[in-house]
Formats: sequence, C-alpha cells, structure tokens
Amino acid sequence: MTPLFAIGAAPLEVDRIAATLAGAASDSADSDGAVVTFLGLVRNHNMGRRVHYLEYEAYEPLALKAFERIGREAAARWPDARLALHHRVGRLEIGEASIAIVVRSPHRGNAYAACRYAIERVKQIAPVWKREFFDGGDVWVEGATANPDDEGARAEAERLACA
Amino acid sequence: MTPLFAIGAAPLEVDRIAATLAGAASDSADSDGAVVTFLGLVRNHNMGRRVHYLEYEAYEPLALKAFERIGREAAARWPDARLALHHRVGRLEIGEASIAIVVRSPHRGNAYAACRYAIERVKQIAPVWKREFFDGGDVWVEGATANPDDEGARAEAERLACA
Amino acid sequence: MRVTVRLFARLRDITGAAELARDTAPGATIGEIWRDLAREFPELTGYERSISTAVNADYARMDTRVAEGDEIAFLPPVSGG
Amino acid sequence: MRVTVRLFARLRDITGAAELARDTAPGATIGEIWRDLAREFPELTGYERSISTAVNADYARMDTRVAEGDEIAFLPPVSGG
Repeated sequence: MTPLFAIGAAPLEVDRIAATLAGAASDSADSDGAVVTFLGLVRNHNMGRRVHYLEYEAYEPLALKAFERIGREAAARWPDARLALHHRVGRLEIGEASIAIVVRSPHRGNAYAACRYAIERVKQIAPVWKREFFDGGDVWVEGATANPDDEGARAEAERLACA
Repeated sequence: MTPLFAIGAAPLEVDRIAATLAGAASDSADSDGAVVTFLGLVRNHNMGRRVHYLEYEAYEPLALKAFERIGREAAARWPDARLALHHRVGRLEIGEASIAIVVRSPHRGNAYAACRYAIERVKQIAPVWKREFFDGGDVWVEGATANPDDEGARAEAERLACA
Repeated sequence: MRVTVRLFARLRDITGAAELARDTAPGATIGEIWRDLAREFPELTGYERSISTAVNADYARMDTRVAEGDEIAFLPPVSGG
Repeated sequence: MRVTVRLFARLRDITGAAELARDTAPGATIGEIWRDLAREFPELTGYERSISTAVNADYARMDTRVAEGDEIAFLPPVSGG
C-alpha cells in the first residue's frame, strides 16, 4: 500500500497515490466532490539557463515529518480536506515529476486551497534541495530558509492558497 | 488521439487527457513546471438528500463550443497556460468522475488559477444538466442561467480563481 | 416556415419531447416561439426569466430572428461540472 | 561528548562530507558546533544567517543544547517542490 506521505527515488505514481487517498477514509470518500492534483515538473530552463537535468537531495526523515506537518496544518485549516504528498529524489530528467500532491474534499474550493497551500509550504519548510545541471556547469538552487515556526511564511502560503 | 475538449458517455481517462495536453504543444511542454488537475466526483449526498446516482444530460455540440470558449478565455487571461476539459454524460455512480480538467503551465500559480477558472465557467455557461436520484424521487438540479456574455459572472469566476 | 425546437432537462420532461417541429411566421423571433410553446405547455411559463436559448448550437437571444430549418434550443439553468 | 554532524547540498560540497563525527563539550549548543565547523571550513561562514538546523531529525534552534550521540543537521535554504 502506498503511504499518504513519502519521499524516495522511485518515479511518482499519481494514480496509486490518489487511490490510497480515496481508500484512506473510505467511509467519507463517497462524500468527496472534488479531487485536485498538483504535479511539479522538471523544466528545461530556469533563470535564463538551459537545464539538462536535476538532482534532488533530501534529509529524508525530516522531509517526511515536514510533509506530515503540512498535512496536519492543512487539516486544521480545511478540516474536510484530505491530502497525500510524495516527493522524488535523485536524478530527474526534463518533464519528469518531482512532486505529486493530491487533495480530496467535499468542496472544490477547499481542495484547490489545500493543494496550493501544500506546495507553497513544501517550498518553505521541506528539507529538499535541487541541483541544476546546465550548459557549462551546475548549481545548488537555494530558496527559503526553512523555519516551520515562521508564522509570516505560513500566512503567506495561506494567502497564495486564496483562502 | 483523445481531443483536448470532449463530452460523451465514456468514463473519463485522466492519464490520456493529460498525455494529449502534454503532446499538444510538444515544443513548449518541456518548459512546463506545473500540472494542475481537477476531478469532479459524484457525491453521495446533496442538500441533505442521500443521492443514489446521477444522470447527466447535455446539448453536446453547444457544450463542446462552450468548453472551447472557456479554453480561449483562459488562454487570453493566462497566455502560458494550456487546458484540456472532458465532461461525462449519462448515468454516473457515486464516486465516479463527471468532469476532468487538466492545465499545464510554466508556473504553478497560473496553472491553479486557470484550472479553477475553468470549472467555475463550466458551472456558469456549459449546457449540461444533472438529475439527482435520491430516496423517494429525483430532481433536475438547476444552477445558473447560462449567459456567456455576462461579464459579471465571468469576473466572479476570475475572482474565485484568485487571479 | 418550419423550425426544430429542442428541449432539455426539465423542459423536456414538461413537454414530453426532446425535439418538436413547429411552424412559425417568417421573421419570427425565438421569444415568439417560446411564448407559443408556453401557451401550449403552461408549466413552461415559470422558466421565462431563467432560460437561455441557442440557434443552431450557438447561444442566441430571445430577440434573435430565426430562419427556415433552424434548430432552436431552450436551456433551463445549467448544472454541469 | 561525541555527536554526528550531517551536511546537505552545498554545505556538503563545501565540507566534502555528508557526515562528520565531532567531539564537543558537554552542554554545547548547536550554534557552538556550527561556529567550530565554520572555523574549519571558512566558506561556511556565508551561511550563518540562512541555515536551518535539526537535532535527531527534528527542527531545532541554534541555542538548542545537544547530547551525547545526537545527530545534528545543518540545512542550507531549501529548494524542493
């Protein structure tokens, strides 16, 4: 059985993740009216550079805890929404999916919001790094300083989720 | 080859719809960083009634034109986002998907917005009707008076898309 | 002048027909066709303010004039998605 | 007192090691361990204000005290998703 939260090197299987989520609360699944899915794909360019491929690295046990935390935050904010989140690590080619987030809810508004919130929070607090390999070199991409207790960052994720 | 816009009785195949969308502009597909998917599911209850199943009916040629119009509206508002939209008709059981919308874009914000916009516009202007079969009877659900030229409704869809 | 009238969802239930052939005066508007139909099926009257209409599978207005052979559709409030 | 230090992404490139064993005084804080490391690898200094840190795979603060056998992680700004 695929878990709700995972990080690893295997290609992401959205159908299996969605099936796990549907089965995770089979008594309430029949009252869900919306499924919103987000896939993050490896792009062939970034900041003007032509990208050949990416390598993702993670502090896996902490990443898993961060995903579970994001799930709890989303459940606190949108109690009727349920979420699954898988992240991939290792070498990823252009067009491959690095992250899959699936949300089910009785109502589409909450499903969209919780799904968007989750990806914003991943980018803020998940201990995952991507290394870009481009023409003539490579670089570790560095985004946000991870701080799960930064309420300003959390509020910004909620704002982007249009909640 | 699955078309980008379709309406019919066959079960919705999200993977094929997504593959069509990825292939529809294969030169730009490699610059897409986000795929957002919406599935509308048949719920087991509505307005306090226990629903047994639904029947969807459509004025199919006009529905198809409405979907294409929604695609053009989304492309005008989010030029880097591309959209596929399939709606199902006929009898649908609890938990089955009545609509699938897939959006690809270089940027996740536009993918979320265009996807949400599209489902709101479907509910406003697609000539599709659902009949609910519940304990002790059935009823045609009636929502919005369809008027594609109603700019107020269109602006409301954009507002819900958090654009 | 002969036109085809198509009816959907509850409008179809009220008239008992998904499709009707109707004769109408040259230059008639969709609104005139609707009002004739509502005289024939009084239960339709309640939909006067909430229906949409189409000619040959394109949205139209009640004051749109119809031509020989046109397919006129009357659409109750929609509930897709 | 012996602890394990884990380093990720560019911090790992700078130190040349994903994992280091370090001896430290009892009651040392994570910040003290970091500053020792930055003396050893001066290129780390630029990260002082942007790193996060964890103890035994839970987020922690620079003033968190460490214990024998703890796994301390230093995390440069993240870029997942």
